[in-house]
Amino acid sequence: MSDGGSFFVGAVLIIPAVSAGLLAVLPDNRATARLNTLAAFLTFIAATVLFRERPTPGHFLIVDDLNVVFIVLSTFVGFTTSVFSGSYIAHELEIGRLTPIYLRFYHAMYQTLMFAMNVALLSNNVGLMWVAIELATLTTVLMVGIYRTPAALEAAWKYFLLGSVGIAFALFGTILVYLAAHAVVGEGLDAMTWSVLVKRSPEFEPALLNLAFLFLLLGYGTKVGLVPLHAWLPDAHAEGPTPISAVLSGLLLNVALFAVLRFKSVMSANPGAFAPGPLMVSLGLLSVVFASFMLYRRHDIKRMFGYSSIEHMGIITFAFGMGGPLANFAGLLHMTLHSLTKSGIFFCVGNISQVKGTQNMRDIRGLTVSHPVLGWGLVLGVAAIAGLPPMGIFMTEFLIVTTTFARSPVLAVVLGLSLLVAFGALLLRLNGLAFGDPHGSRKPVRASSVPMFAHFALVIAAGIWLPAALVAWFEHVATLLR
Amino acid sequence: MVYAAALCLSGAALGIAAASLFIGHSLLSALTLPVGLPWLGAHFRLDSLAAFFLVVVNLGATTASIYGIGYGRHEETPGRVLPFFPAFLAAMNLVVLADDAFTFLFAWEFMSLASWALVMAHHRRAGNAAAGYLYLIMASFGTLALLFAFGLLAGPAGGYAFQAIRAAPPAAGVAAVALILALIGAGSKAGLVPLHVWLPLAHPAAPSHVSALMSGVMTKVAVYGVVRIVFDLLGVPPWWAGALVALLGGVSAFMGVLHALMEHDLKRLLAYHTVENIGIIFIGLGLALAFEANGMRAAAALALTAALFHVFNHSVFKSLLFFGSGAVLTATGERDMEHLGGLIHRMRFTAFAFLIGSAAISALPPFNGFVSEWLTFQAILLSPGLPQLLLKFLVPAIGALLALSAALAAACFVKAFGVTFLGRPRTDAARNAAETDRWSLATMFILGALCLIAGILPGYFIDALAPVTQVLAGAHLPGQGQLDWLTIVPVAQSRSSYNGLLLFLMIALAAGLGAEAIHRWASDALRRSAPWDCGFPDSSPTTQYTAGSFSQPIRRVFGTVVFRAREEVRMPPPGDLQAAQMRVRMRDLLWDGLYAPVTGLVNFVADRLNKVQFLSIRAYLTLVFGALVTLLTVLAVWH
Amino acid sequence: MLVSFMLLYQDRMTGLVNIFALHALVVSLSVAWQAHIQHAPHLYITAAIALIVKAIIIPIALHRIIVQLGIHRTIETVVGIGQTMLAGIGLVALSIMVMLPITAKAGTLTQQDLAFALSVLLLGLLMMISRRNAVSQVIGFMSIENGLILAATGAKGMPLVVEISVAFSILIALIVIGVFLFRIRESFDTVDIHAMHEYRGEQP
Amino acid sequence: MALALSLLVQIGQMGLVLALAPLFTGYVRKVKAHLLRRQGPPLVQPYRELLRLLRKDVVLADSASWVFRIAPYLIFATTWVAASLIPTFATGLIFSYAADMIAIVALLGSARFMLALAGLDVGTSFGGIGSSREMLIASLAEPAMLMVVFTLSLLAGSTQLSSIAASLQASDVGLRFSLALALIGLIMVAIAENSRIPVDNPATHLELTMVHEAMILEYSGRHLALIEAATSLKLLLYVSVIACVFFPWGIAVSGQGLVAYFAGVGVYVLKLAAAGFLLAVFETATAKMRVFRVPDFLGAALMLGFLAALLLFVTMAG
Repeated sequence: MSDGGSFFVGAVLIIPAVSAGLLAVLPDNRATARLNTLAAFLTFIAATVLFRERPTPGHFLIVDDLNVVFIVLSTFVGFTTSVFSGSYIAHELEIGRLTPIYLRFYHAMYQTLMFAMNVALLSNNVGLMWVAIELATLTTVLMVGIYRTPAALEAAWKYFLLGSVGIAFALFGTILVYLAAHAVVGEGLDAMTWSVLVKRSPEFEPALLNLAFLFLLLGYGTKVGLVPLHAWLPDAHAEGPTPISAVLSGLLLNVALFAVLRFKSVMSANPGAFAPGPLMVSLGLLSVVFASFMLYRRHDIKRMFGYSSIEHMGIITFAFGMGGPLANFAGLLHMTLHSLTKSGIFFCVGNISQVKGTQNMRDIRGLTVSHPVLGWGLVLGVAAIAGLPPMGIFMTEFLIVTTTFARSPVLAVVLGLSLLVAFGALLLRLNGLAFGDPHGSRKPVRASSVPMFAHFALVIAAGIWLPAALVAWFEHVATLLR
Repeated sequence: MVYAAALCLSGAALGIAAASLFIGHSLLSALTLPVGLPWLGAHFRLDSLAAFFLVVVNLGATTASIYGIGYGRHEETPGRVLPFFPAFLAAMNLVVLADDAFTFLFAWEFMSLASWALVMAHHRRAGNAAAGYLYLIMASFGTLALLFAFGLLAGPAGGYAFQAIRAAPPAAGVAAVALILALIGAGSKAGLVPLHVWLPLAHPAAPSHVSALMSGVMTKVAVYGVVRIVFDLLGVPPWWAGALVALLGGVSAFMGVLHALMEHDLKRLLAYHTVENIGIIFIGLGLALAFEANGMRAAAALALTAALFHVFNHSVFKSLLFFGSGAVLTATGERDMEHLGGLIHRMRFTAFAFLIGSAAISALPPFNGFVSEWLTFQAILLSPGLPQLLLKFLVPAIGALLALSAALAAACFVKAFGVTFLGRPRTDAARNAAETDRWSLATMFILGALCLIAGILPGYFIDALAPVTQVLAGAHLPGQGQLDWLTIVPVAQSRSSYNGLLLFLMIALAAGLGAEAIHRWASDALRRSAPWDCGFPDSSPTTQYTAGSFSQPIRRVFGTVVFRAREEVRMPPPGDLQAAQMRVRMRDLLWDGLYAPVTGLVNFVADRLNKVQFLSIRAYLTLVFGALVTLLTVLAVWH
Repeated sequence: MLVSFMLLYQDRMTGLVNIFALHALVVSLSVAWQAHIQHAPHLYITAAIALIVKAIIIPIALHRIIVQLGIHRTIETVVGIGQTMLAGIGLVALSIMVMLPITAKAGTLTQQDLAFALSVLLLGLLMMISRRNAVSQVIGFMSIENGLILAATGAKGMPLVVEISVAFSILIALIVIGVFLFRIRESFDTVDIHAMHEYRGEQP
Repeated sequence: MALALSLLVQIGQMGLVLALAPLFTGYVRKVKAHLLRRQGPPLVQPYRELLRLLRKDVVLADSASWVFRIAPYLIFATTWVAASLIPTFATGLIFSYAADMIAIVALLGSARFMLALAGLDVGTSFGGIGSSREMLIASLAEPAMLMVVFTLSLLAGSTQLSSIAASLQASDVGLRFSLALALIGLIMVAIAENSRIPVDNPATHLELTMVHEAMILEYSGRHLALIEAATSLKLLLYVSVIACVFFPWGIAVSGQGLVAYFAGVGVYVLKLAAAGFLLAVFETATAKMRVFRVPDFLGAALMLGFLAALLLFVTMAG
């Protein structure tokens, strides 16, 4: 069974790599879009198999309870996003925002991104994970800058500088971890292997671990978009192609947070080191408060949802920082649901901005009248992201707030109130966008809204009924994260 | 047709609930579905309390569905109403049935969401979007408060099932905090002052049958939330809780009716009366809390009965009144009373039903509104037994507030009915109104009949409430149903008693006698002519008293203080023929004092923080750098 | 480390690049020294990479870019040299302070190396934020990478993964930066980052 | 047999109040006239007026609706019922438990509700003035009345008029400060409710000052007769409430036999005479006040009642 598993692991990694290469050379853009979708779909299939087939962890790759969920999730979102991006990019070609050559580049980069993220998730080696995340960063940088408008370039440049500084921090942290480990484990690959690190971490030098975690949190936290390291995120979301915004919010942030989690488990296994919880809690809370107020003055619809991503990443970090089985469970679930919801919202927003020909919310009005599907889709999405039932985020926020209030009321009150503030901003915008007299172009939607509603359907289902297997999984992981 | 389906379902639910209420032991003792929170599941339970509120909910739901069959035809955008109407009904039922914190809040917030969608149904009308916004924000605020409350009750381990919470009653301090949070949370939904501001905006914005549901039923669901948490989950309350609740109730009653008097939008007037009646209900609840805290079980049972009976009554006549206003709205397209008048000639049946509703809500015998207020008064008269001095001072004041608001309510409905239906039509819209459809009329008459029945046979209803109070207060009123002439005797025959049936019969008899005598011996000739009006020539309808002028004396008496009402009259110089002008300015001090600062603060902070969006890359790098350095220093110091 | 102070001190573009070359040279030498005392042959490769890429190729490339862009004028620093120096000294002190408690298990050599590496990293960052010019920011970034290499080689027997990744990152970085400078130049005829701010997404 | 007898007594009570009411009104007028050195109309004048009105036919305004036409009957009926539930000459009548004092107040409230609606019905400005002012007065008078009720029922431990009268008759209560406050408050309320001077003038049609008359301006014939009857009933009602509560002497207790009943009637009539005299004196002594001073007048009444109730609340032990 192990070899079967490793075969599928190979598939998960190789399919994107190969298809990236292919897409780089293939000229015809219709075909490439289809190929892109196909590759993503195959990857998804292969990933789902990993639920059953587990390869024995090697020095470089591992499949364990924690990451398999992320793998499946990211491949799924990758697949739906590719479906969406097919129609989206076609439209971009028509209106001439993109040229075929850039399109080819785009598809290649897309698959490279998939590849990088899968590697990062599957890697059993801190160094390898670092490399993968850097690769993912660079590809997204290039994609954000793809429109070559000054604003896009500026966003990409900002993203690149901040990102690479973060990456540098992360590397430094990684080295420190190695230093802490090799004194105990001895030199060589073992000192960089997850499974080993988690096992042996109690014997590590606490001081080194502290320093390392600090750098890692800042480094990968830049990717997660935690305030005050967030600056790149809103612009990158606003200026890049919408599918990329979806992937960014839905996946890349998760991957970075996943890295932080890995190190957190190493950290908290060590009695001497300081508890990582408070640090994460404070950063997360800061992000939530900041983002929720930043939502008010936004005019660019994509940038607004970028900030909402910051907010939710803050919530998740907060939850994991609080720790405890319930909070961890809520954090994991929230992570999953947020990436589904947010990418769904970005699908919707992408269609809207294409139909209306603008991203400025002042020029978008009365969508439920002019474009019922998009309008109600947006209403649904905002309701979901704001944590209203029956959508699943209600469950997670319920768990987080209640458990936190029982333990430290002040934090819970701050969190809850800023959630309310954020909701106020989103609803204010939604009122303008979805209701009132329609305004702007009424040309029909051509892009398919299937991916969007697929995501929302999943989110609603999760809110009402969670499959027992998944629950058991999450609970196991939650206890494992302690 | 959606409404028909909703009708059948809610009717069935009504039957079940009523059955389980009257049988006494519940039909659905406990049910757990594998949905909702994974390791918890969704618990449902139908005890007598839930059964009673289920009756209220589904009575409203049934009538609203019947009404909707007719009213729905006039709906311009049915696509925005039909999908959410059943969802709204279902959510309200779920709230009442839920037996664990998660399911409760899930249904609670879903109820808000569905009703918000219904409020936004006519999103193009000016102000509705703002109303919906305020509504959903306030609703979420309430839900947040309830989240905190349940977080306290459930504890970090997450014992969300009500069973678990009952099993481990919280410590006194925790209970106090949870109680206040629950009051904030459910009170904001019920429209308790000062959390009521959304209500008079949101309720009228919805289609009328939904307004009826929101005002008549959803607020009751909120009351249910309070009762469930405070009476059931928290154990024995502290006595000051009673004082607090009763005081809030009294203030709400008074403020609500004053606002209503100043209002001339028919539906908004009704919405403000919802605030008033919720206040009355909370007075009853507060008294019950105070009695229970002092171990006066019988008195607690009386107060609780009064409150719950008023819950039922208000849901009945408030739905009736909203249906009536909906009929007026469809007939004339007008909600502003100043543009109506004389409708009684064109819509006699609607007018009749509305008159019954007005009499009932003004607490006039022999209708049902009077009975529950009478019971509340009886409860107040029992309260000298309370030991706490604060209560001794507070309760009579609350009694005065209650009496005042009852009288003002009568004045308000003389205005509402008189200006809308009586007199002469003020606009063509009113002149050309036509009677509404049969379905609506049928609904209104059913409810009107209920008002009368509950008014003249209150004993049976009180007996039906006995199991509820037994569960909550540990006592119940003596059985009323078998007393001769169906008198109701809350405490003792010598102390106080009321017999609606007898009064009704005597009034009917007396009126009949008078009529008969006159018919027999006096002339019954009748001439029609122009009104005399002290010999003034027949003047145009615009010279009639309007809603504004009707309430002017009362505005001068109360409004100058409460609303800072200022009148300015501009008289043209003598001989000048232009019309004199009079303008009234009123300010809602509550809004200025409580809500404006909050919005101002949020905007202020948002503006300040917004500058961060426009920094240079170097500045962002500096942020990162600063974060790193600070953390490093922290680490260095930490060693 | 002194060299990185020189970097901070330097205010001429061309000079800056040259000093950076020197910086890279020093780093590669130290790496080689590490290789010698650790008897780790693969570190020589690292040293070689560092030497070739950083001390030779990149400076030349940067010179070309500078010439292309025609910026020989002095770099307007945001804060004066003096304060920058002071801040730098403070940073070094901080990094040593942070590293102090880690004498326990890891060898002293490693500790010093780490302290140096950390301070170089911080100084690089300081330089990035104290200069307003894209090229000098790139150089600051490079010096950060140098610090990383220092750290990496300071760590005994760290597998090749890291060097590969470092080199790889720097290559990519250079490419991307080149691309960007190129594009930036075709968008605005300066690499001064201030010029970008008119193009921000949404002005209030 | 006993049931029949008590029924008979009850009916007798109803008849009595109906018969006495106009007489009382006439009596008050007579006394006032005498005080003004006038001859004054004979005592039976009110009966004559009623009969005359009954014989005249009704002139109905075009814009009047059915509300306008049924209102008089309802007003008359409710007032009559309310009046007949008060122990005038005997306590513990068979139907007295049907409504306690709160209910009686509410009954009068219903009558007023209908009257105010009738005032608005025709759609003239005077009717509007009348109902608007009437509701203002009521909105203050009713709470004041209820406060008085509170006081009494706290003293007597009951809201049942019979029990109150009985327990005050037993006079273990003694003379209480709050009782005096309640009496004053009740009198003020009674004056306002019956639209007597100084609140209103029953004999004027000067439009700016009238309240009650403005509402019934459009009424004529039998309708007017009914309303007039109701008005006098109401006056009688208040007077007898005051009489039976504050001066409960000589009220027969049910089942004491006919002699006691007749004695009770006699005492009752005497009380009425005294009260009417006092009322007349008061009315001739004071002048009508402006409408917008009325709230202060009634506010004072409300305060008195509230004070009385509060005192009891605080002093009474659990």
